[in-house]
Amino acid sequence: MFNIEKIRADFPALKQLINGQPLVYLDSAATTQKPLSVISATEQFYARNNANVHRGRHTLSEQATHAYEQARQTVANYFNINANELVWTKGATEAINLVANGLTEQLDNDSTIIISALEHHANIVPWQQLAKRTGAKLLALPLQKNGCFDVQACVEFISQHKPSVLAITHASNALGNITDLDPILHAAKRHDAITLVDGAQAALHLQPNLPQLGCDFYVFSAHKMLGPTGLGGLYGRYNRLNSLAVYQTGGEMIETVTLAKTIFRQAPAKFEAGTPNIAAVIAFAAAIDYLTSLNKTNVYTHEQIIFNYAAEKLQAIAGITVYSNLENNIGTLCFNYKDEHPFDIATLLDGYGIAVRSGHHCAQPLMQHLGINGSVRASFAFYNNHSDVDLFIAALQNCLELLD
Amino acid sequence: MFNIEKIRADFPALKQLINGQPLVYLDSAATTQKPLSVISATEQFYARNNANVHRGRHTLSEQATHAYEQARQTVANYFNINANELVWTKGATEAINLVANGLTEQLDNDSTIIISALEHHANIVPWQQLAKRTGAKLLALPLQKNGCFDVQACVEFISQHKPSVLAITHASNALGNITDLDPILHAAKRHDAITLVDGAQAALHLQPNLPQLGCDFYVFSAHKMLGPTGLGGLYGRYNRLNSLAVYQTGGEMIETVTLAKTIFRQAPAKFEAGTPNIAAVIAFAAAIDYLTSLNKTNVYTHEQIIFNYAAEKLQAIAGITVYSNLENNIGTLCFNYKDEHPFDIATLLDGYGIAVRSGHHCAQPLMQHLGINGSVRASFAFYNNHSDVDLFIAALQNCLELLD
Amino acid sequence: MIKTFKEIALSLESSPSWQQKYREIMLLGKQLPAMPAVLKTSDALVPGCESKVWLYLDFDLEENCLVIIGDSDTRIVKGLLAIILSLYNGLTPEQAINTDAFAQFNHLGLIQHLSPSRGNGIKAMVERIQTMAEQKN
Amino acid sequence: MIKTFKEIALSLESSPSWQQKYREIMLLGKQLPAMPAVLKTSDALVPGCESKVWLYLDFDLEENCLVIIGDSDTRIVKGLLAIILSLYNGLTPEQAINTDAFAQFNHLGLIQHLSPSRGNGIKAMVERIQTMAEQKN
Ligand SMILES: Cc1ncc(COP(=O)(O)O)c(C=O)c1O
Ligand SMILES: Cc1ncc(COP(=O)(O)O)c(C=O)c1O
Repeated sequence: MFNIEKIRADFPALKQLINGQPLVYLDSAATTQKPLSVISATEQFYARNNANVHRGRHTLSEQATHAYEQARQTVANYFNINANELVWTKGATEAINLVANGLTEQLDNDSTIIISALEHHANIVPWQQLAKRTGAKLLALPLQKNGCFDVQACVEFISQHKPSVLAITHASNALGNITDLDPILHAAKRHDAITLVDGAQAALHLQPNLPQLGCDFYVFSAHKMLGPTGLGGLYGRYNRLNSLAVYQTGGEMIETVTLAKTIFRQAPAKFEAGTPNIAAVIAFAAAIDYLTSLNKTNVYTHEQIIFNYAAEKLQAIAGITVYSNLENNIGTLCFNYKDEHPFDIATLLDGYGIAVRSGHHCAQPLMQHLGINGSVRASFAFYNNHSDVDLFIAALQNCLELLD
Repeated sequence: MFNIEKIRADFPALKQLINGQPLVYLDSAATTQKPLSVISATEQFYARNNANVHRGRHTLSEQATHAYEQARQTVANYFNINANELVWTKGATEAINLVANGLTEQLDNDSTIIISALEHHANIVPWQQLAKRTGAKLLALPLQKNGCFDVQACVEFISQHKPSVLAITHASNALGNITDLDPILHAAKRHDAITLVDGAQAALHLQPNLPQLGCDFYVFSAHKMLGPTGLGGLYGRYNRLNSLAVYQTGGEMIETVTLAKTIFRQAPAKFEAGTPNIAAVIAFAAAIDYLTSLNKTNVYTHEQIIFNYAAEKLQAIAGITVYSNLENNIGTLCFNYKDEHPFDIATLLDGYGIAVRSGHHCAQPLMQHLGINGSVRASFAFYNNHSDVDLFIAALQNCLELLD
Repeated sequence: MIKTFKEIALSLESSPSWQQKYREIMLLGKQLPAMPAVLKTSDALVPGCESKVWLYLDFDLEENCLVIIGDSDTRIVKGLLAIILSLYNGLTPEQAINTDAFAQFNHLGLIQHLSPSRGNGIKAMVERIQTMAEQKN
Repeated sequence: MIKTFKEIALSLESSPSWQQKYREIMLLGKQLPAMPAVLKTSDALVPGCESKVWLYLDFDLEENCLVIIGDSDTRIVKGLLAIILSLYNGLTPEQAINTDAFAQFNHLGLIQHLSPSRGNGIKAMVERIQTMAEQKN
């Protein structure tokens, strides 16, 4: 059974008043709240086991190393991958940069890179830079007017342009729309494209089985998955991963150094220069343990119930335009009210203790595609409940009255 | 007054038993222990203020943004620099990589980069890579046999080779030796070299006044300064900093994005792609607050007393070779015993609860220079006391007996 | 009719709720005269804000006073802008230097809007005005 | 004289202190026959260890048994290596597969030395031996 009140009690930040009213946190797409087990794993590490990893013969260092490498296994299990196919980065953004940088030598001005206008800037700009460095062409997949992929057209587009690289999001951070990846990745594979899936938004909600998904690379951020800030991950099919050029250089990632020449280690080590974010890695394993202790189906079902409940109530308000696709969605509502500026709506909602986001959501090309400057975004996670929705809708109605 | 027992009480990790004996932590050069205020700042953030920064109109996000930017000011004050001259990175290693990468367009095969054999791998390999990319020459400053710089020879070497870039450590991580930077940086400046100082080891012990030091760039890691893992910083004189090419790209660091073209922000924002390590930044400010709450002179004096006490006792043991320069040292003792392997000594010391490091300390060129494969390293911080030294020396003597 | 700062303060102070306060602020924004499109240059745009905020600063040499024109595409920021204008418009540089927007916003219970973390550009605006006042003084 | 694993276990169990245990281990290392220099190839070197550890694995077809030769530049790892050799040397592949070094090290109170985080290569060594045993079985 899914006991939502018991779960909410695990998240201390949810139990607070904002402007004198109970916090309604609808900004999980920006960053999720953290369960107690994550907070205390961090605390325990610093208060007891704190030491640097990999190079110490003393007990603290061995304990830290052990916990650190165990954590890699825990997270690898979550995605059903091998621990040596998982590289720690500082976030999804760095993970994409690592791949885009590491492919420089593998592309030239005959190559094509395909992305989409739906992407977060983190999955656009590194590819623009790669295209600039190599002379490769950068193209965007066809999107329908509403921001949904036209899957059939995408497949044809891929067959036509035969990309060397395809980078695409698993779920849109602005809209919450889940991408129908299967046919798109299949088409890319038929042309031997290297595929990267941006899982920053989806990794929490969809608990993806990566070998089954079949992409070459998958990136995520711990802070969007109940984990700490400053940590992300890159999954890469081992050979693809190991074939990337080194990214940052320094300690930990080298085998031997002389002033004349350096020999690097094999993946994942070769991509992990410098002291890692040890505390965050260990706390992230606690987050994944927490997540897997919950029944995956129950979590997803609850999220969808809350999302659908909110979507229905939101759509019933006259003057509201919803941009999200409500069919296949991780739980994000992207909307505007008449011609009102999203900034005003978000600011007024904050007066009621409702935390939503406004703006372009780091997805300016999508905003341009939708013909808007920005939107309000309410994003849900499994720790939201019906009361959150009720408070949100009631507050929103009050705000809209203020504006009218 | 400097009350060492009161200070030790602020560091919970110091109060534990290892193998049934009180922990003697002599591995602060690898990573320092954390005061309670840092641990609780982290906890408070996650339990209460957790939100993403910069793009939220709601109270939590504003509080987080405010604390985050305040922290930048706090750390900038510590180094006597402007907040906009401080870039957050994931560590000293990333900071050096950021600079080395950002200088690519500014060098060519007529350029010379000067480093030294004393450097940590993090301050060697990124420059090797830069030399490889640009065709620049990579040279090393003259070192005396004992690993100390021959300052007069260095100055001449610089005048002779007129480097475009000079990268040098403020203090050696293997030996603890403090570099006599003034004449070296002056010489570099006379030839308009861009100068980077690796402060990973020195930033805690020497609390450097960076404008006075006069380098263009200075890098450090929070975890070696009482702060959390996964965070570091890059100071850059504003014009020099802003003239570096962008490094990672993605959210936060852009002004506008279209699929065709991206416009980047100005420094420091342009170097901070993606969600930052918010919790770590805020906790690091707590670390700096803790550090500045102690009297700088008293801290340094205490460290030197403990260091000298340990150095004296260590040198008195027959068969011990000390490689560190004891005159100008941040508090690190690098040594070997006869032909014994440092691994054996460190492993046996661990039985007594003594945490030291063994190996090449990510400084293989220095080890080659000293003609050794590795060493034992005992590194001190202001939270060590006389009893730590006594326990260390007594345990060491027992270990050496076991080996003889 | 543009209200004086005194009048604004009075009506904000007598607002029975935060909602009413915001209503007043937005009303002030509505009453702000439109900014001529030619003045909405990229130089006038305050950078780094979610809302678009334009600020045109000029100096009337004859009258020795600041001329400030501003606009925003959001109602709340435009209202806050109106308060800033009521504080500074037409002041001599010396008077402007002696006007403490922070203290006044604090007094009105609006200090949080002057935080740079709000991303609304109000703080940047005050700084621009103060810089000009100092240059002209 | 090379001790059998039984003899080793006996002397380690009767060690009155951890110091004595390490003394025994280092003694075992000393008694290990030197590894011929020609066998110390880069292939034989176990990667990623702070100490240098060499492992030479061969298979005696006639006797159907594993031939293991090893060395290390540190005393402690060399001693641990001697224990591993005493466990596996001369076993048939089947016997080797049925030998659980983890259980034995645990029994001897040395399990922490089999942690990969020790960086001593002992665990990697056991894995190499087991892999060969499975291939030859
Ligand atoms: C002198 C020096 N430079 C650079 C580094 C790299 O620091 P980090 O591993 O925190 O990136 C270290 C620490 O290991 C160091 O001691
Ligand atoms: C879809 C998507 N991709 C990438 C990112 C970048 O993640 P981060 O900022 O944690 O690096 C985000 C989050 O902002 C996102 O939602």
